Amino acid sequence: MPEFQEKAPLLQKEAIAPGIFRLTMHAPEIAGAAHPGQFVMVQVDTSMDPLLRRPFSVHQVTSGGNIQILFKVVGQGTARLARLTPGDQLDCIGPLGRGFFLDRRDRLCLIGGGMGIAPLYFLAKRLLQTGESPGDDYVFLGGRSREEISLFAAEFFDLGYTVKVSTDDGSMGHHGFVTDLLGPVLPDMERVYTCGPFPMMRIAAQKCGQAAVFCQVSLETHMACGLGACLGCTLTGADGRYIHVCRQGPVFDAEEVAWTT
Amino acid sequence: MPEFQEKAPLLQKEAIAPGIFRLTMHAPEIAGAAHPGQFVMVQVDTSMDPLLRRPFSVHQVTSGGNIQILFKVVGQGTARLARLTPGDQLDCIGPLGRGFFLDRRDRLCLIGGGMGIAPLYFLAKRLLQTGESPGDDYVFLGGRSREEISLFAAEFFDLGYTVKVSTDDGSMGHHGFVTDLLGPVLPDMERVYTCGPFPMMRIAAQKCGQAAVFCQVSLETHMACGLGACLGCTLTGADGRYIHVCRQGPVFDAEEVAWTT
Amino acid sequence: MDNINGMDIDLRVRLGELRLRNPVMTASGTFGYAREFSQLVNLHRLGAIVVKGISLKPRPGNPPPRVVETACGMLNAIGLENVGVQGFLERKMEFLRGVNSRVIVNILGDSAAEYGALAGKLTGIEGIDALEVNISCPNVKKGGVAFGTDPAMATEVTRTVKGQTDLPVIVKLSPNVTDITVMARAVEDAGADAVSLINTLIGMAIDVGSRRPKLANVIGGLSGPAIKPVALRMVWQVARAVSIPVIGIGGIATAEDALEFLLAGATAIEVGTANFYQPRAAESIIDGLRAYLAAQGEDSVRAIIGALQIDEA
Amino acid sequence: MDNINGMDIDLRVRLGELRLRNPVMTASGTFGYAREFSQLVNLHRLGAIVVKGISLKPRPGNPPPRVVETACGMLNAIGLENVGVQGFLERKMEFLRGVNSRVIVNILGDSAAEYGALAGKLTGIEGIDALEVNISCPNVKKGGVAFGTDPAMATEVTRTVKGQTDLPVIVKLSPNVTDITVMARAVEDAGADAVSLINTLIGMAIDVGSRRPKLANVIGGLSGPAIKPVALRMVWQVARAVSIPVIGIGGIATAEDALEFLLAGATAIEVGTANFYQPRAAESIIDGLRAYLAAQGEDSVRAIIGALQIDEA
Ligand SMILES: Cc1cc2nc3c(=O)[nH]c(=O)nc-3n(C[C@H](O)[C@H](O)[C@H](O)COP(=O)(O)OP(=O)(O)OC[C@H]3O[C@@H](n4cnc5c(N)ncnc54)[C@H](O)[C@@H]3O)c2cc1C
Ligand SMILES: Cc1cc2nc3c(=O)[nH]c(=O)nc-3n(C[C@H](O)[C@H](O)[C@H](O)COP(=O)(O)OP(=O)(O)OC[C@H]3O[C@@H](n4cnc5c(N)ncnc54)[C@H](O)[C@@H]3O)c2cc1C
Ligand SMILES: Cc1cc2nc3c(=O)[nH]c(=O)nc-3n(C[C@H](O)[C@H](O)[C@H](O)COP(=O)(O)O)c2cc1C
Ligand SMILES: Cc1cc2nc3c(=O)[nH]c(=O)nc-3n(C[C@H](O)[C@H](O)[C@H](O)COP(=O)(O)O)c2cc1C
Ligand code: FES
Ligand code: FES
Repeated sequence: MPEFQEKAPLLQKEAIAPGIFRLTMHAPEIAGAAHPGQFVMVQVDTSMDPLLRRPFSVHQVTSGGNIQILFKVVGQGTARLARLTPGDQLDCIGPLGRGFFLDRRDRLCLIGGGMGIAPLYFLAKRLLQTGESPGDDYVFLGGRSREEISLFAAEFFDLGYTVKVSTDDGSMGHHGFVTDLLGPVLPDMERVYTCGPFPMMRIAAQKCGQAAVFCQVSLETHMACGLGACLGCTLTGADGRYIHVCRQGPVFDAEEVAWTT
Repeated sequence: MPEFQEKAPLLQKEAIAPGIFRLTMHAPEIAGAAHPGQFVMVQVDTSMDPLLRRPFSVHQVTSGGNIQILFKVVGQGTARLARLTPGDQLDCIGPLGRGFFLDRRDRLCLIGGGMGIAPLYFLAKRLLQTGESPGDDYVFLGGRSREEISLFAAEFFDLGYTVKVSTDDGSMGHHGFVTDLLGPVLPDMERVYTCGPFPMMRIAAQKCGQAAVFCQVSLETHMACGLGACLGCTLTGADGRYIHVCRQGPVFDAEEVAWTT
Repeated sequence: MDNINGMDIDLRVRLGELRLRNPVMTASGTFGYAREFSQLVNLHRLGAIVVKGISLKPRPGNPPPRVVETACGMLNAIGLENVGVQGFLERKMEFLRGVNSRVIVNILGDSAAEYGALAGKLTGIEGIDALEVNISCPNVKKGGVAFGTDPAMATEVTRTVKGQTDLPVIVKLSPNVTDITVMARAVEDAGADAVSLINTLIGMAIDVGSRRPKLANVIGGLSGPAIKPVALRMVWQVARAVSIPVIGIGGIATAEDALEFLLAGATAIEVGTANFYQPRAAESIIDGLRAYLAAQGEDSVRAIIGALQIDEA
Repeated sequence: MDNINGMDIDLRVRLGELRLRNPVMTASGTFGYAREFSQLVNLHRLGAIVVKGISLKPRPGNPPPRVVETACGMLNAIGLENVGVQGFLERKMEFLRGVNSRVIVNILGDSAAEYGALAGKLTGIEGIDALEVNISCPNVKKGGVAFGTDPAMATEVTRTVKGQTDLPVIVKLSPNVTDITVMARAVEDAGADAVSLINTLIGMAIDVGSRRPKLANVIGGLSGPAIKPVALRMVWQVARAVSIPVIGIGGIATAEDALEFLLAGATAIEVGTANFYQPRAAESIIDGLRAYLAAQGEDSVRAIIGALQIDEA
């Protein structure tokens, strides 16, 4: 699969909610090759501290060869990204990894928790290209508060999906876990895609397992290279062997993962 | 002597010539205590690379508690400073070191080479406060080209000094060394202040020595702390003993320095 | 004792007989004789101040350049410039006596006898609370091999110093060894009251334009955040190998850094290079320790010393 | 030979019998089996590719987390995960044979016999140009002390490997020793054709929130720009102590970094951690070396190897 390194000019920076940003970069080669669920390794600065690139899911590919990433400020790398201004350049490598399995159209449910929403929007858009209406497909979004989640709910809604929301503080939608929303609809689903905190994905995976619904998850782990070279990004697979998130994933079938860890 | 650490908001950034910038910061405590020839230690970034603060002469103290620094981009620290925008904060420690000796008014000559101009402007302004006209006092400025030097020539001229310029490329004033300008006027001088490249100051010091004119120089050396603690900033003194530039200087009487090194 | 959110937080620690009000000290050679920082730092808050290494005679130090910045660190080859023990007692102690903090004198010599003589001269002086013995210096008698890389030589220095003083003796270990626990055990057996580590790693930098070393001395000591992982590993190893208190040093700039060392088993820490770029580092570490303990529901810093949890494999 | 500004610049170097078109190699464990970088890097330009360390049997490696970022560096505890020598020959060599660069296989074992067996299996294979012997591994027979910290054990491994192969043998030295020149001389005497250094420094990091080590393995290897000053010092020391070629490794990311090592006496260099954050680092170093040599009026990279100038004191 093609991979590129591009010095991508930052076109737009959107402050979505406190500490949450969306960046639009011009990266035509990466944009042309990206598949939902793949990620980019972004160099946050020319300084050697922080040293390593940061992985971010491709949040969206827009016309004219642009890509978007959506992120939350959690440490020094994301803090630096948040300080960039349009015109700055971002050195990006991608698209990397194995994305979501998209061979055919089923009754779908996309479950995103926190920044796990990021790859799902790209997925949701690509699914539209199958030509079928997404009206019977669900998007469940979990976040801290209305402030954090409402824009995304509207955006998925605008694509035509049936959108439900949960928040930690009850300020919008269901007050509780986003996976609580899954129970009622699960019997009708053929496929679930999920990305978010590990415990959330574990619950989704378990529910899908019990209901025998095909489920794909997008995992996170610390990555030094994103290229399959450092062997640093391992997690434990269902068979007890190590899986390498950057090359074998980040998207895995739920049954490939050891959910105990 | 009082020293302060201030998080100084950047008020203004002027691009003087390619690679040369002037920053104005609001640092009322430092501004209130600074003396010409003293310097500030500036933290260029919150990153640990580059790690150390960078020393810059106080270029000017302006009303309202502001200080200015004038610098040329030569490495990663200055490159980062040049990327700041108004509103950013600069963590500054100062005023540090021993400045120019200013007890009384003589017939003066200020000689600045390159960024050595920086402390001389503050000196030139303070000298005006003695109340005497600077019309008989000289300011000699050396730079690479007209582009680099003309603004400063105008600014010293506006203060009332007799200004002469030399450039490396001959695009303005004398084509050659700024110290060449000293010969004709030296017999009339009582005091020479100089800051610039070491070889330039050496020539000035030698000429003054021969003419028995009191000469003060502002030295540069690598500094880790600027506070007299690391003992890293030594140069060799005239008596062969080490001098500590950050505390005993940066301004020295020319005869205190070993000009051979 | 301080009160945060209605909770008493006790930051006191003991290094043998030496009692500190908090575990945050400033490292030798990075804090001058404290006066250099008096305008910027509240010296009275510090757990202890370790002064620049003192020798019997004043030393001029190495020719310049003496310092060079490296990636997240710096190299220094100061060459142990100092005012000598007499100059120190005459010109520096008076100020230090006025500081309401512990004063630890770092000593260095070219022979065990020199170390002993220094210890003698610094004992019984009002205001000196402990000695820190820098054994990273070359032993001139043994052809310049550092005392800190040979257990027998380190033992001899420690014994000699202990014989000349009743002050608590901290031996400061060099990281430039294959197994630092061997050195730590040697000085423990020789009577050291505590060990501090690490001193600098030996490094080098070259100016490719001139093809010359960036330091006149060619090699120098690497310090700063770059070395923190190595320092932390060594502190962890030593804390498990000896029963005397361990003082952690190396790249500590924030409360989080300090906590890593305390969790690894250090009873106290020294802030070094960080003083240069953030003079208030030690003070903000003290504040940060307190905030951490409060958040973790601990009422004493002693509860977290060595509290690192390691899963059994 | 290339022509820049009308000048021929010769970048070729020799490591004993091994001839490289330029001195820029990629370090073991940081470049996979090269294929991982084939989309981003022009592999045919590299002086040599050193593949991930290979053992007799495949190894699963350590549990996660395995990597953690540090100030200007990173810690890794991969635990020598690899496909094993058979897997390597069956699944990785075909691609490597298609690359127009030298291929050096890094080997590791738990006993001298394992190293020897590996050397035997890798000899006479088309496309393998040399072996790099990683002696930083623990010797299971000697209670886990690393081969790389004991001159006698390093000698034994080197002799055994030399006895099993006619390929050039590079022995890769560990920096976690008191005097690396002792190790370098030992392996030189044992027949090594070259030495490469440094492997990682041992370090550690702690998560203060959970009070646990950040690496599941507790300790790991520190690499990246943070360690460059230590690596450069050791390369300089070793280059003066042995007469076989020295390969410099440690924090090299730019042409300037590479030049420091060449000036200090390295005949070639390996780019490690930099491959992770700047996959084209090796290529840009090749370009930068050429530009430097042209600017300095040198027509061969060999003119600057060991050309460091030191003023007499
Ligand atoms: C495949 C993949 C896709 C991702 N996509 C997104 C996304 O679309 N939006 C988003 O906000 N975040 C995403 N993340 C997480 C994101 O990479 C981290 O939040 C980010 O690296 C934190 O960097 P920092 O410097 O701000 O934090 P620090 O904590 O300072 O980082 C220190 C180190 O830890 C690593 N790290 C810290 N948190 C994580 C994490 N959760 N996962 C992996 N490594 C981590 C960093 O990469 C860095 O090496 C993704 C992670 C992976 C593996
Ligand atoms: C007392 C004093 C006053 C100064 N005033 C000014 C001024 O007003 N304007 C100005 O442009 N420059 C001034 N300088 C020089 C200025 O400090 C350096 O240009 C600057 O530190 C370079 O930093 P860098 O990161 O861009 O360069 P780098 O080369 O990347 O810096 C690497 C290291 O070398 C040190 N260094 C590099 N060049 C010098 C130098 N010439 N002198 C001292 N240390 C250096 C840096 O501080 C840093 O520690 C002054 C220096 C001193 C000592
Ligand atoms: C400029 C400088 C001077 C030093 N001088 C001494 C000294 O005189 N005696 C000593 O034992 N250690 C000395 N050290 C070592 C420090 O005390 C400390 O052990 C080392 O720098 C590691 O800590 P850090 O990374 O926090 O700086 C010096 C360090 C520096 C940077
Ligand atoms: C993730 C990782 C894996 C490594 N694996 C090996 C290995 O298998 N064999 C080996 O000899 N060295 C290995 N090394 C060490 C490197 O080859 C190199 O010696 C070290 O990282 C220092 O160079 P650097 O600072 O340029 O990375 C590894 C280093 C890293 C970071
Ligand atoms: S991140 Fe390096 S192998 Fe996956
Ligand atoms: S710069 Fe530290 S003593 Fe002068």
